[in-house]
Amino acid sequence: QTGSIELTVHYPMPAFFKDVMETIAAEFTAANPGIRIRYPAPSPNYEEAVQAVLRQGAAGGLPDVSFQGLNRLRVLTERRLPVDLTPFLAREGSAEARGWSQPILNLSRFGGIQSGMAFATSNPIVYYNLNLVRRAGGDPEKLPTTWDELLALSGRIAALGDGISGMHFRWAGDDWMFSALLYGHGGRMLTEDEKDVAFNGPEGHAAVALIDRMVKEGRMQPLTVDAALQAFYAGKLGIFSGTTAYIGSMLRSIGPSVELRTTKMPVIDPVRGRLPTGGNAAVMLTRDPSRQDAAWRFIAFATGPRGQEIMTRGTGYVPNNTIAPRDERYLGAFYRENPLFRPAMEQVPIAQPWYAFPGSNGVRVTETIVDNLARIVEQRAAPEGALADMAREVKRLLPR
Amino acid sequence: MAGILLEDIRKSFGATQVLKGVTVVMQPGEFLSLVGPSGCGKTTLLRIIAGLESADAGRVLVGGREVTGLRAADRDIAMVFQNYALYPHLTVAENLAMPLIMRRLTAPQRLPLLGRLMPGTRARRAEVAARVAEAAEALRIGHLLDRRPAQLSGGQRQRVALGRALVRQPRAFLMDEPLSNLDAELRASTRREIVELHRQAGVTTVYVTHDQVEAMTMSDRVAVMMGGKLLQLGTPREVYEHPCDLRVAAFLGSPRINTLPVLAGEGQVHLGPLALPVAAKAPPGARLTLGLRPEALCLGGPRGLPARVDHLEFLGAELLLHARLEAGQVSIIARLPVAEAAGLGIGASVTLAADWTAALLFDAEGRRIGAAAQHETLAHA
Amino acid sequence: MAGILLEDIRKSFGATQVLKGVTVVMQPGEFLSLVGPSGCGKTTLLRIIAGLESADAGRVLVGGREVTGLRAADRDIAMVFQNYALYPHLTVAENLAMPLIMRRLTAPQRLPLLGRLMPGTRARRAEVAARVAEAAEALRIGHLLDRRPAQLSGGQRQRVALGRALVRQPRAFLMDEPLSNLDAELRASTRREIVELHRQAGVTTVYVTHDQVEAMTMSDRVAVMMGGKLLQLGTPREVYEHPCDLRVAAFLGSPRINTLPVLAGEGQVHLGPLALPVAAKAPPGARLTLGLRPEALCLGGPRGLPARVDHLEFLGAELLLHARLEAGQVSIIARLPVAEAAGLGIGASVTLAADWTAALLFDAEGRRIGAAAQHETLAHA
Amino acid sequence: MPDALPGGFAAPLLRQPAQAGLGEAAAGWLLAAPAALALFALLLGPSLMLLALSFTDWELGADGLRWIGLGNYAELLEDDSFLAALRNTLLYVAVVMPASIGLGLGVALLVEGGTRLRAAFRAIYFLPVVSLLVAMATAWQFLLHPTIGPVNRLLGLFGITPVNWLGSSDWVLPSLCAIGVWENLGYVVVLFMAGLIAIPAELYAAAEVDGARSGWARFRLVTWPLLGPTTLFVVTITAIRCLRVFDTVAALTKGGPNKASEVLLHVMYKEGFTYFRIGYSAAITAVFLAVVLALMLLQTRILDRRVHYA
Amino acid sequence: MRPGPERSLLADLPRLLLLGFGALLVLAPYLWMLSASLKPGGEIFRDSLSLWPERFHALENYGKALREVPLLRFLLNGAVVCLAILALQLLFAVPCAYALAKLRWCGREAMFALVLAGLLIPAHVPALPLYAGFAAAGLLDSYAALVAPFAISVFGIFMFRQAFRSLPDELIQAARMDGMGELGIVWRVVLPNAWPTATAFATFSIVAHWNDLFWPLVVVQSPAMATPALGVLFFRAEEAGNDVGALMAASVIVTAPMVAFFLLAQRRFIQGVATAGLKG
Ligand SMILES: Nc1ncnc2c1ncn2[C@@H]1O[C@H](COP(=O)(O)OP(=O)(O)OP(=O)(O)O)[C@@H](O)[C@H]1O
Ligand SMILES: Nc1ncnc2c1ncn2[C@@H]1O[C@H](COP(=O)(O)OP(=O)(O)OP(=O)(O)O)[C@@H](O)[C@H]1O
Ligand SMILES: [Mg+2]
Ligand SMILES: [Mg+2]
Repeated sequence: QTGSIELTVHYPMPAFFKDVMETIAAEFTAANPGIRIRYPAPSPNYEEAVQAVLRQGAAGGLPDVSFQGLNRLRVLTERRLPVDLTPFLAREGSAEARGWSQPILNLSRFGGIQSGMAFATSNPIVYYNLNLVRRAGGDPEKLPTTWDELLALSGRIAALGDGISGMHFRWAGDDWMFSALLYGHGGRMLTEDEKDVAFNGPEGHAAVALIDRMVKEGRMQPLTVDAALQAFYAGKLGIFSGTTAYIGSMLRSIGPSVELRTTKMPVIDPVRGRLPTGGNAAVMLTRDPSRQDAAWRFIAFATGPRGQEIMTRGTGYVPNNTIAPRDERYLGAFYRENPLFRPAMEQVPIAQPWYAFPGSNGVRVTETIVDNLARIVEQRAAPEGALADMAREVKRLLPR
Repeated sequence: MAGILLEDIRKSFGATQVLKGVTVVMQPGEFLSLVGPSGCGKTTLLRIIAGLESADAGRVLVGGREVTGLRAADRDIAMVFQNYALYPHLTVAENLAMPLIMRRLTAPQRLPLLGRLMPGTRARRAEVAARVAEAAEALRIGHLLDRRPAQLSGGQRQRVALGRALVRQPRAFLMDEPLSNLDAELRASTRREIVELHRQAGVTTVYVTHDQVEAMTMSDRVAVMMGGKLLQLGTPREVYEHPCDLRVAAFLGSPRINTLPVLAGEGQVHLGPLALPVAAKAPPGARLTLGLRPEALCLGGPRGLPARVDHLEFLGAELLLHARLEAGQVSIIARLPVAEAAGLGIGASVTLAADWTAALLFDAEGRRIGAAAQHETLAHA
Repeated sequence: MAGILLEDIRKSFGATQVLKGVTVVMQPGEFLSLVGPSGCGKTTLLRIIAGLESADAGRVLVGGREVTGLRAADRDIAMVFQNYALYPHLTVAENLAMPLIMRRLTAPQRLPLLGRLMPGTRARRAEVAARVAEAAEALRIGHLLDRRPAQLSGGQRQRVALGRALVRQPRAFLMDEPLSNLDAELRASTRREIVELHRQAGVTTVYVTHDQVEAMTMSDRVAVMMGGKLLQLGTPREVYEHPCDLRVAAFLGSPRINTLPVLAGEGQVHLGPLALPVAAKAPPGARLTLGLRPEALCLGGPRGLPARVDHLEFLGAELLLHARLEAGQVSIIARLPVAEAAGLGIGASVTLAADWTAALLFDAEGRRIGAAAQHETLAHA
Repeated sequence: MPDALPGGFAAPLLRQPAQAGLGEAAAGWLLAAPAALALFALLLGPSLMLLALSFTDWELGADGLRWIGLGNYAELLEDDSFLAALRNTLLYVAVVMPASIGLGLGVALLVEGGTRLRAAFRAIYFLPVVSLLVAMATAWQFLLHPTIGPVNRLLGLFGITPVNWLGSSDWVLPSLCAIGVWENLGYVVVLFMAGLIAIPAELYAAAEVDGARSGWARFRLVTWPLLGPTTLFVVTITAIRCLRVFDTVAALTKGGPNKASEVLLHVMYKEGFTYFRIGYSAAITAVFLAVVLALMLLQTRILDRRVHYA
Repeated sequence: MRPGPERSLLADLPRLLLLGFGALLVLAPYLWMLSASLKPGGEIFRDSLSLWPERFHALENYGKALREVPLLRFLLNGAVVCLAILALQLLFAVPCAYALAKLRWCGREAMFALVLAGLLIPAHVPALPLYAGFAAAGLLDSYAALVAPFAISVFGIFMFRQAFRSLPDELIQAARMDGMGELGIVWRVVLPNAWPTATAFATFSIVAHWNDLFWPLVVVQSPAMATPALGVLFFRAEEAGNDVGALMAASVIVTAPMVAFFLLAQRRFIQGVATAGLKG
């Protein structure tokens, strides 16, 4: 009875996803005649994307499906916009068999509902410029696996002079990379009941201490992210630590003096250590049952093995389907041939959702954390002091 | 053809009282010249008639209808501005056409492109263009039609300003020194043009000028204003020959009227030791002023007033002889044919004969009082 | 006191050739009037002398020194602008003081507040203020010193513009129709003021005017320009009585000179059937123009030219009689004393006697040719 | 387009014989009415609605809202972001406004002061006005880059140690100010050029004849006073543009590091559109508007008196 | 300043040098933008100051900019939207500015205060209620939604008011004598004599809306309605790094029409000296 339906699907960041989305739509329509996909104007970034949906939620005109940043899902869920996908998953039989493992599903579970289906995800990795590593006496084949090694290497690279910096850890912008350190130590942001901060425990102290050491031992400068990336492209930065999603633009933008290599984030706590996941998920917004069915089919296709293959090949994000990377029909060969993409893939098992703070002050909490990290990076405050301030201020922002 | 009635018009700018109650009745078709010293309120009065300035008190009637509260655009009066006020962004032709376009074309017809398609527009526009060409020819600015005001000389601008008023047939013309920047020849011809136009169309006209000749030759009546008041209103001849006030007498006539301080006597007046044959209607001994126009003097025989020549001014057609009367050491000017003064030099002694019938007497306040020459003329009549 | 030499000055605006080679030699201290029809390039010439406009070709010398490339500020010449060019944001007093402040105070002394503290500023400023008050008094604008130009009447603005030039003692004065907006009385007194000033200070002056009387009475010499060329340069009397060109003769004199088309004969010229007693230095039968000024005509006896009165214009002191000669149906104007014309009406038949010694003859190109009256005058000499 | 409404359009209403003063008043009202209506419908009305929200705790997408009186305003007083933004904004205005007006006037005078290359310079100095934010942000990031940026390298030639222009909390505000001057310069130059051209050339002639020999003297005597209306306008506009600084902050620094470059509108934007706390954001707007409106009225009152209109 | 003979090159040199130096500073970001649009990604961020690409990559960059998004369509949208906005703004602002500048009416002061208040309100403030209004009217994603909110320009009213105040009263009075109604005076006399201001305003208005991102982001839903600036934004991705070469190429394409427009408009600046028809 899907006579002829036109689904409206909204997505962000067209620079990356336009081709992908169009290929997916073409293949999907070929497989499901009668369902056509219409893409309204894409939002340039996640922020605009969630604003658009919230506005449309208030004023009308919501799309049927929207791809939303993982850290925005909670806000949407609290506004009760996403349709719970649990019943649709149940219809598919075993989710595991379709490649949607529980950790993957968990990335987009909020408030007890399946708010969306993770589509393109990323996790933090480390990028090296092997030329600088070599000049600083490092061994490209034995890149650091611990922060101690990494900081020492960074310090040596920075000592090369000539405007060369050692490392950049993408601490600014949001709390994602901070949470990488926190999770890496096995910590968590808030207590279980979300009533109090939990990042000021020993794990948190270790995390901020590490950042402090990056500055002191790794001689990290307080650069903006763009500045750090530009320096890396120019061959003036030895180590850059940030999301795997940069791979595409790295490959495009690095000059001949950069020999790129990626590694996993150094393991901190081998047992409890986790990493945060960035990226986006497909969210169903339509309340119309007949359209919901078609919408689910589209989401299932996009997050299924073929959809994920298209996505990964087109962007460099990590697939969110366990079948795709393993199966030779999909991405098996891709990962063999593209080692740069591998570290992110290998980290998927320890990836967990990027924590979204409850209540209306969520983004402000993030900002508070970044501001206090800035104090550490600029060496205007001792890590312990900054962490204490951070905890106090964040606590005030939590819903009471 | 509409008469204009001004009733007790008053106007102040801040603390300066510019018009202190001016009342004028103009007949339909009349040509009235408004003269007066600079700053006496002429322009202000015109602007009030035009509706550009609102009077503080008083009424303005045009053609019997009260227009005091009416907007300028609705009074259907044309005005030539003293400072031209041309549209800087329009060519001369467009400047001239504007008043016609605004009045002869309907609003839709005036639309830039669409208007051309409206029925009748073409004919009307042609009419306007013809009228403009005609006016431009008459004012000799036909060759300037495509220029903009910034590219014109002062006199050329003034003619455009004049043309803008003349192209149409309003209920009244107001002209504020429309010829002041023209050379003598052009001025004479333009004067004729205006007079001719007035004769044909008979439009009531108020004409501000400081040119004596214009006021005298063009107007049916002359109004003399001073210090915000109307001093005299009459035919050119009346105001020139029978001024009611010393100020009027002094203002009209160039060179200025000679004034002699005299004392009233019995059937004559006394200028120092001299007795002059003019009877004053005033108690003997009263201090009076005797006015005598320069053209009423000529070089005379033994019975003239003895004087010494100060200097001579050549005017082309005639001479001005500046002299100092021996009686009372008063300066006096005589206007003489050039030939008559041949051989006179500075410092020469002459006698000046006067036409005492033309003498005017004024009292201490400057008011005119009766005078009758005793027909005992000293020289030629 | 510096002579001015203009050498073959040429200037075009786009395609319009405005000055076509003007050469003038002025003596130090001379007062030169520049007259000519509107748009003939008078203002442009002044601006070139002042250094406000650069000539396309030619040289300007002031006081023997070449100033062609010099900036206006360095030429030390004062100018009265035809359109006033007052500083709209300054009061009358400040407008008047500006040229003095610019020249007498040093740059630091001119500073708004600090300047007051500089040594000598106070004295200099007092000097300036005194000079301004003096000039304002002479021009009768003393009571307007605190107003701004926008609050002045046309004539008042013109006097301020004049005052701005007169306050200082430059090497030369350039005045562009400085009295055109003044009434007769004020004009006469200002004229006297300027002449007096010139006599005392003897500053070389170029004076543009279209007022015949001004040109005649004030100037040492008169320059007549037409169509971008200098037609004649001479004393007032020379250019009036001995014009070298018909256009000069026609331009000077108001009313305009009468022109009669005549044919050269033997010792006389022929106007239609009439033989006039003027000998022309021209081959018999040549077509000539005879010019006769209106004042050279009077009502005459039986040997006068028979004519019919068209109309009469009253000028106050005299009358203009417009008539049509029976010979050749030519219009002619005579200037008569008012009394002489008493009793004449429109359409009346008169005879006009002429002073043939004053007659001027021009060839077909308008050039003056010799004439000698046969002393067989028809009426009074 | 302008001619689409010819003079006769409102004639039936305007032509009515009325008291002269009243006629002018009616015309004034009629001419201003469409603009006034549009102003209310499109700007003031919606803004007032939003301001009304400043007394609520409304969040975008939330189901309901609560009236909380002055709660939001009370919160402002202890909000570090807001206070830092207020301070930074005022600093920014105090630096950028005079600098861009002074420089802009200088540039306009120089450009109009001669004919050589005038058209080229007009175009060049106008360019910042057409700057596309995204592109310029990237360009500035690079130009001001602490290690590979041309600015630091040029300074390095003079032995100046590299400065972390956008990354250090000491330098970020000065850097933004410099970019602000760059942005506003084009506006100021274009406005002053339009003003300069409207000054009658005759007045310069008169000044020249009066002996204003130096360019400075002519500037003091003619240019500056006659530029009065333009200057008043430029001051007002530039002040407002500076007060409303937002784009560069959002694109380059996001207010960081540690609020060192936080400005009012950025806080307002973040609160409203990133945090969706519309009520709180509206309160910031209200304070912003109140302060600035008072300031502006004061300024125009004072300056308007001094300025001479022809 | 202006009168007098043209200066010699030598006398003009200080002026040219000063302006040239300033021009370099002003141009720097543009030079970089232009240069980046010609370079392959690997050359853009380099440790060298060379502006000229070693490998010429313009075709790829510009090709990508034109291929990835329908940039030409966006340019057309931009033109339509900007011109419509300008026309409406003039229609509303010019008569109002005239009334504020030259007519005496009670309420004038109040109106002016409102205008000043309007000047201070950033576009973000009324955006939400307006959005709700357009959504309710079903007008989202249309030219109307892109244009209507900017129909009134307080900036324009303010700017024109200042300009009109400097026009001589006589000019307006002459027009009244010629029989013009007040609206006629506005369009036929006052506006043409404020040409420099009008061009300046047109320039600002067009440039501002050409480059505006905020409102199009809010109301545009289908790519067919996107404006040029929005198109450029599609090449920027904060999360994943930018394709700088293509981004700059798109920026150049979008900026170029504005520069061309200004070059045309600036000739207007030179015309129209308001007082040329008057004396005194
Ligand atoms: N800027 C200009 N562009 C083009 N033509 C001009 C310009 N200025 C003056 N002209 C023309 O040059 C001629 C001479 O002008 P000028 O102002 O010198 O005349 P003038 O003798 O002073 O006339 P008037 O007695 O009317 O003031 C006129 O025909 C005028 O139209
Ligand atoms: N806007 C104004 N504010 C103050 N005073 C003014 C204003 N306009 C005119 N005046 C004064 O009013 C008086 C009359 O001015 P008006 O222009 O009517 O004189 P006028 O008779 O036309 O003189 P002129 O022959 O010199 O043109 C003058 O003294 C003038 O200074
Ligand atoms: Mg007047
Ligand atoms: Mg002239």
